[in-house]
Amino acid sequence: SSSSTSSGSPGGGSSSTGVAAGGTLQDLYTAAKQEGKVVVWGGEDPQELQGAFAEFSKTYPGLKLEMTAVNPDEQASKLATAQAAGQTLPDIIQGRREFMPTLVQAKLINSDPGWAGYQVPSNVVSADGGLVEYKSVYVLAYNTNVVKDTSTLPATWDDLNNPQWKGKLSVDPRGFPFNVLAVSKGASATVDYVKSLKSTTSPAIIKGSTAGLVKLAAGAQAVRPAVLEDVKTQQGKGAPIGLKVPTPVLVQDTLWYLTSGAKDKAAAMLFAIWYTSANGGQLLTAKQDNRTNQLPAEANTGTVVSYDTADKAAIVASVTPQIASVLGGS
Amino acid sequence: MSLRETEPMALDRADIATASAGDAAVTTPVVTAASGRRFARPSVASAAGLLTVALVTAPLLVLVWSSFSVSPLGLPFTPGSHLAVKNYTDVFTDGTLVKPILNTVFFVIGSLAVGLLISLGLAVLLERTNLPLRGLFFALIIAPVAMPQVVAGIAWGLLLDPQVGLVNVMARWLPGVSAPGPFNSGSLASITVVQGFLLVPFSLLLVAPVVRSTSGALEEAAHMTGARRLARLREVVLPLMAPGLASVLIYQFVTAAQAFDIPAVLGLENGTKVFSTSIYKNLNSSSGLPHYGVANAMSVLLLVVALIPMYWYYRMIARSERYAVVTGKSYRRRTIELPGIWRTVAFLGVLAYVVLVVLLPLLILLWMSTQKYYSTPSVSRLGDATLAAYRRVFSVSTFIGTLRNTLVLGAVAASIASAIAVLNSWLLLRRRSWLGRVADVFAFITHGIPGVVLGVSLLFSSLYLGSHAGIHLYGTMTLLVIGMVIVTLGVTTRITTAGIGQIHRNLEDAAEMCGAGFLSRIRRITVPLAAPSVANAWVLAFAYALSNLTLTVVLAGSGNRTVAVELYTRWNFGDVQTAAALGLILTVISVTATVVARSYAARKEARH
Amino acid sequence: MKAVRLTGVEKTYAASGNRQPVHAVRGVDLTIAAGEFFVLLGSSGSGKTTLLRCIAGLEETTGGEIAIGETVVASPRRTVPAVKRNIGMVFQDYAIWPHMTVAQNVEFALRHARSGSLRGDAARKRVGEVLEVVGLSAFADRGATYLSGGQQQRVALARAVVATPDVLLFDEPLSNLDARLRALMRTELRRIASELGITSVYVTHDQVEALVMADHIAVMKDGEVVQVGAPQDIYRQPADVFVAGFIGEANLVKGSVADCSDAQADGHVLAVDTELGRLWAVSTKRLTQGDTVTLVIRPENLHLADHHLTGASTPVNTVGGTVERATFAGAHTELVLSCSGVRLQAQVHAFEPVEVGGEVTLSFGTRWTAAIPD
Amino acid sequence: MKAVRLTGVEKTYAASGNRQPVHAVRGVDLTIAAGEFFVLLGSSGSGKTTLLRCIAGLEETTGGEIAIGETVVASPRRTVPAVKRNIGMVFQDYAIWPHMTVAQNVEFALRHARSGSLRGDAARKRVGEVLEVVGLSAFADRGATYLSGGQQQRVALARAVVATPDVLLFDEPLSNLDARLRALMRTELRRIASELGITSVYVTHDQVEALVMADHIAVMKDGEVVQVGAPQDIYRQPADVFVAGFIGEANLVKGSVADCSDAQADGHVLAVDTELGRLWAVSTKRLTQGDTVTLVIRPENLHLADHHLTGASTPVNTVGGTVERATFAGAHTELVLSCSGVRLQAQVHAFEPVEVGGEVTLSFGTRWTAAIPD
Ligand SMILES: Nc1ncnc2c1ncn2[C@@H]1O[C@H](COP(=O)(O)OP(=O)(O)OP(=O)(O)O)[C@@H](O)[C@H]1O
Ligand SMILES: Nc1ncnc2c1ncn2[C@@H]1O[C@H](COP(=O)(O)OP(=O)(O)OP(=O)(O)O)[C@@H](O)[C@H]1O
Ligand SMILES: [Mg+2]
Ligand SMILES: [Mg+2]
Repeated sequence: SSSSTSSGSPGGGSSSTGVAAGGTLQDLYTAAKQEGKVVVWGGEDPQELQGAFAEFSKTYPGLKLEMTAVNPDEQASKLATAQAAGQTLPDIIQGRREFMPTLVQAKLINSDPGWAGYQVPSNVVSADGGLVEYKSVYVLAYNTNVVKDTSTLPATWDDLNNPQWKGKLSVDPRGFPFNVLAVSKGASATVDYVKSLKSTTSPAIIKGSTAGLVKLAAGAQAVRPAVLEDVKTQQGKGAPIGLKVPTPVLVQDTLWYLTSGAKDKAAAMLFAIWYTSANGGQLLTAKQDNRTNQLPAEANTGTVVSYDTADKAAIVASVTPQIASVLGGS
Repeated sequence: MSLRETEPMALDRADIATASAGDAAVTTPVVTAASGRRFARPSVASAAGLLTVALVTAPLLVLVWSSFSVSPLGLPFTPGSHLAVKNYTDVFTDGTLVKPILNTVFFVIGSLAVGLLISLGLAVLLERTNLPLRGLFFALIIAPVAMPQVVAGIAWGLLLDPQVGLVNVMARWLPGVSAPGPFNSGSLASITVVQGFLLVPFSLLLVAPVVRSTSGALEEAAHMTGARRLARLREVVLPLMAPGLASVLIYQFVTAAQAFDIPAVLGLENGTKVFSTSIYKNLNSSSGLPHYGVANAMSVLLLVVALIPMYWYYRMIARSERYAVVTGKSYRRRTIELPGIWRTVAFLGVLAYVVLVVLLPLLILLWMSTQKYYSTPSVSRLGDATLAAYRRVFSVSTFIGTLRNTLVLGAVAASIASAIAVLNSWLLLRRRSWLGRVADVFAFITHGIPGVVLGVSLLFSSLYLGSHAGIHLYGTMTLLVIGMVIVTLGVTTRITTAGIGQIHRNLEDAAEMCGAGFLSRIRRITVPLAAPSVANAWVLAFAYALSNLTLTVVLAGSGNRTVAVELYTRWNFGDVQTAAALGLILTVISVTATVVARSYAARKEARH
Repeated sequence: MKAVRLTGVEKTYAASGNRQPVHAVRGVDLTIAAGEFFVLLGSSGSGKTTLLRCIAGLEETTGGEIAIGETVVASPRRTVPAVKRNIGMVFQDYAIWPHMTVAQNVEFALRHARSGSLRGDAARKRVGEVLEVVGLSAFADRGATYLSGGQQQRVALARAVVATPDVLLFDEPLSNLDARLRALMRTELRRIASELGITSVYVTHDQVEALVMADHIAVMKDGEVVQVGAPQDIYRQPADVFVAGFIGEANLVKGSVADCSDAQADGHVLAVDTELGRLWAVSTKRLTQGDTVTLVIRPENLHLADHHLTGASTPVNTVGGTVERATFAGAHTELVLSCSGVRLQAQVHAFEPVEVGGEVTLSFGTRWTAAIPD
Repeated sequence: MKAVRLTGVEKTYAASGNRQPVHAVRGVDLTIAAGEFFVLLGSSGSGKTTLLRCIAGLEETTGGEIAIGETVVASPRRTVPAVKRNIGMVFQDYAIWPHMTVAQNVEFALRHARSGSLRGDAARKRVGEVLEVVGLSAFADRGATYLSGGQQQRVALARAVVATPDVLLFDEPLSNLDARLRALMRTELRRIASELGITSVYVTHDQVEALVMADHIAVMKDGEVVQVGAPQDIYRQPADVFVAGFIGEANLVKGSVADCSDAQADGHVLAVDTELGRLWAVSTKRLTQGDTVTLVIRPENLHLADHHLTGASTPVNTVGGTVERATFAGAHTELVLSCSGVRLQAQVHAFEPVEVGGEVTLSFGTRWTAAIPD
């Protein structure tokens, strides 16, 4: 689990075969019923996605969901793999912007499915053709038993780079959230920052949010960057974890993308639109996972940094491996 | 003058001929090539051999091919990919690999030393002495075979965490020890020792027969010369066990060299990297796209390194069979009567091992599964224990289906793998055909390919089959079964070869003379007689299929979810409690299967 | 009950590794009459087992032809697999299946019989009959491992004969038994084979076993058959020195022919000059003066001179000597004597009064002294 | 070279599982003189190996005492472990260490000898000497697995004797060899043991081996010694019917004593009434009229009546019978005869003219007919 950022951007124009360039959702539903099913590679908890689909089916009955659980950060590789082997691709996948340029280039992703024609709010439509599913805010989670005085917690991400946290910090080897920080800080400054952070605090490198938070809750470390919704989930179980939102507020988006040759395009679009609409799927995810495609109240502490343009995504894409190699992760 | 005087020489010559005839006839496998000596060509066995070769060849070809494939997306078979040695030059010029390689050398040698010495010690204590509760200890010590390695890694990570690890917390009860430490879960030493522990169950299974069957007479002969204990051990007992031990050593060398889970789960935290985690890094690149080419090139190199001692291994087992012939039939197993105090010491030692290495990780799992969130086990939190996770697991309607999938996967894969293994062993031992040896080598090779890499290769193969041959395996149980069969072939073949090697060939010939066809002979004679080893092979394959996460996760689609995938998913979505519960359920199933099969095997063994 | 005919049978084990090819059987021609008890005798490594396994079909011949009755079962062109030849076989180590009872062992063979499988009551009845013949009725339901060696051997026999095979093969079936049981089972096996009237081929390296059991014996050496004949013929007129020494104890004395008679009942009577002086012997071939021969004098035919020789119609040889050693061996005493510098072995009845160091005169009949031309 | 004394030696294997305790050796008293060659003879399971292993120290006795020379090595109070007893042992399956050469096998024993270890040149010299004695000088550097059975056996012997042990133990050392080699090695072993003059205890189940090799034989049955004596004594005057049958072929004829003479050279001469009529026999004990006895008539002592009986000073028994079967066995012919309804076995010289179905008269000497009181 993990994840993501930022604000919407205006949707693109045209369309492709089979589905009209625009119309009402009912038109889309009519076309979808012809297709009968939608094939999804989701990063969701499969049980929850099934639940969401059941909810979807109340409004748009008669469709079938074929779902495979694939983590957002594995989507790109799995998709490329499947395509390389000539396998039928899914209609719709969950992904993040930094992986898209390559996939678009490889003609795997439909960068302009024509969302606008179906009245999708522009803040949900991303420039690269995705629909923002949810926004993840990076927070600093801390163990409330270890950190008794919350005033010692850093107010900014830069403050984290403090000998005070030596041996008490854990980070994910894959480089977030610092890769998002690069958008405001600049790539090389960020890499230097991570290097310094590493030598100052000798962080424990724990891959995966779950493992990291388990150890945090157990008191193995005092602080760890994590996404807001995961922290809330742990808090819900009574784990002794608190959270602080350092500035700048780092946000990462997770989006639905249509694949280029989607066979069930109408059904896929309909499902994605429903899922990202405020009175559709968003109601459900807000309740189940504490996440929506609107910024949560916790993000109000300062400047929001996200990567919603191609340029910014490119920065994130290029800095991620550098940070990862500093941290020794993959 | 009578010719009588010169006869002894003539006789001796005749006799030498027999000695070598005996060698050829009994020694069996590997050594003698020997022409298709029998016509009644049991095509079923040949088919099994060919199947083995085919099963292994497919992913192997993909592996080698893609290690030479260079493409913009880092993927083989994509438009724009071409063949080049670039991946290899990348590997050789990658300076960051030096440290992991050095670590790997330490890790492999260290974990082998730990694992094999413990196994050898335990084998001697459990097989040759009058230690109490030997049977129970044996069952407990091999139980961890059934625990998914990742789960074991997580449990050990929690046990050895320098701050809050239970072991460390307890160690700090000793005066003068303070936090952090004394143990650090992420240090090279820790991952080495933990990997060593994880090597023990299977090593014990392999070493025990070696220790058990070393001829008593040969040892007694040393007794009678008046040689002291140490001289006997050094000059007679160990050299005699050497071939058997060497084969275990080489097998486990490969296991350790490609071991991934422990270094990944424990080592990464501390920045300790080994070769296999470096391979993994290339597969899960942070750029989002995997560098299959480089990863596969590294895997090929690892495989080559693993193959070198395999050559030695084959020569070794060939020789060890010759040893076995000489030891003859009428040996008595000498029980070492431990004197009172040593018996107690040994008992406490084994008990400590079982508690620390076997039971503690299981307890951690149990603890995790009964706590809403993880905290270091303590009496105060005991009151918060809840079985909610188990209720949750069983209340999900799809779980029973998933469980059934898992059991079917385990049972079918184990049965197929054991069946192929029996036929392969038969080819190797009875027909001594090249096919038998090739199949044996191939079965072993799978063991030398890191699990992730094998998984990906299989994935490619299946996808390729889907797109080019219209055989759609991806996402089906069939693919998972095939995958598990492939990864367990090496183990099962080793075990059945040892077992069938002990059945005198005449028993099968006798059935042949009765007019029984090949399958009847295998079914009614060979398998029942080799029942203990076939049962062992089956249960190991079963436990392996159940607990293997790497392959299931890579190959899983919507149609073939297993408990292991469920576990992985639950963990990924932060549901630690359920994940632990699932881990425990898997372990319990496998342990039960192990205990049932082993007691069945023991009963069989007692019967003849 | 069928005849077995071997013509130029060859079996070469291919070379492997640094090992030369092994010519285990080289051009063997044999005719085994229907219903007879035929023994292959030879020392270790002489190819007996290999030949037997070729007949069984467990080994593929590399040359020549094997026919059972009218059917060619092995030839360069065609090979009938073992499961299709109607042959029963008894193995050296019995090869009883330890996971089955006695009755199950036997029944297994019946179930797979080439002559048509029997099941149910008919099978049970037949198994009962056969166990009766081998005297194991009382043990039908006993686990096969809970039997003594002799009993196991009888199970093996029952299993081999239950489906009334055309030919019965034995590979040193008694060599794992102890001396007394061996003697007993010898008679047993022979009796059962006769009763059933099955053509039998029996491999052994024990010459007494061969002599006692066989209708005909083929002596093998280095993969070849060196002599075929009835036990008495082979014992009395060995074809060569090897056979002479192999088929029993023998004193071998070299000499040259001084005179040769015409053929008589026992062959040609010869006068031979040896280190022991002039001795009389018989030969199957006519020899001429000056031919060198080896005389075969069996220890049991050497008698202390005052012993009365029954049936000695031809001249009697006598030599003097000194007793060097006398070993009591139960049924007889083994003497080692030195006669004119030649060491001779003799077997005399234990009641003969011999003293070590004493001078004795030995006599042995012409008929019992075979001359083998060199 | 020391004597070995066993007093009331017991060995019971404790019960285990659902298995009863096994009384493998029950109260054995034996005195083995220094330098003699002593054979333990008994059938399978009679406890020979167990007793031998008790002497070796490989098995702990559960009762009684074992002394080697003056030293008590096993008693309820104290046990000297095998490594401390100066004993050499030759195992049934040779137990040659396959990872060493012939010389290394022998040298190992020398290096660890209790009598003081030898190394370097002295050791090499001694190894050379011993290999010379056993005739293996040429094979010193050969890998021990590349030897024939007979050669391996000699390596085992060399290894056992190299450190000049006080006692040499053999556990059926020849049973894995084939018949001819066995006969050869028998003489070899005996020669080497005599040359070295070591006290030897030799276990076998082969009675000919025992008779030929032993100075004294102890016959064992069910863990007990049933008779001890020189080979001839045991053969001629077996203590009971078991021994009589075990030590050789025997016709056993029951009867009751009609008359008993005073002791003569061969014992008491008896007249015994049997189914075969009145027969004469000898007995070591004085018996009284009416006592029931079993007569032991060895096949080789049954002669065709026209045969001249040397040394028969006492009355000769004669019985008439019909030849039922005659089997040529090389050195002799085995006859089965029916005499007044009693089936008798006889061994006659192969030149005796016998016809199956013919009537013959058999004679056998009184001295050779032992009477065993029931
Ligand atoms: N499978 C084999 N491969 C190569 N050579 C073999 C094989 N089996 C037997 N031989 C060789 O063939 C020759 C004859 O062997 P065979 O077993 O037939 O002899 P044998 O007369 O039965 O001897 P024994 O009395 O020891 O059983 C021997 O030289 C032996 O080494
Ligand atoms: N370790 C043991 N535990 C229990 N019983 C044993 C053991 N060893 C031998 N026995 C039993 O003791 C008895 C005597 O066995 P032993 O081996 O001494 O006989 P043996 O005369 O040497 O026979 P063989 O001629 O078969 O070697 C047998 O009944 C045997 O089953
Ligand atoms: Mg043979
Ligand atoms: Mg024994």
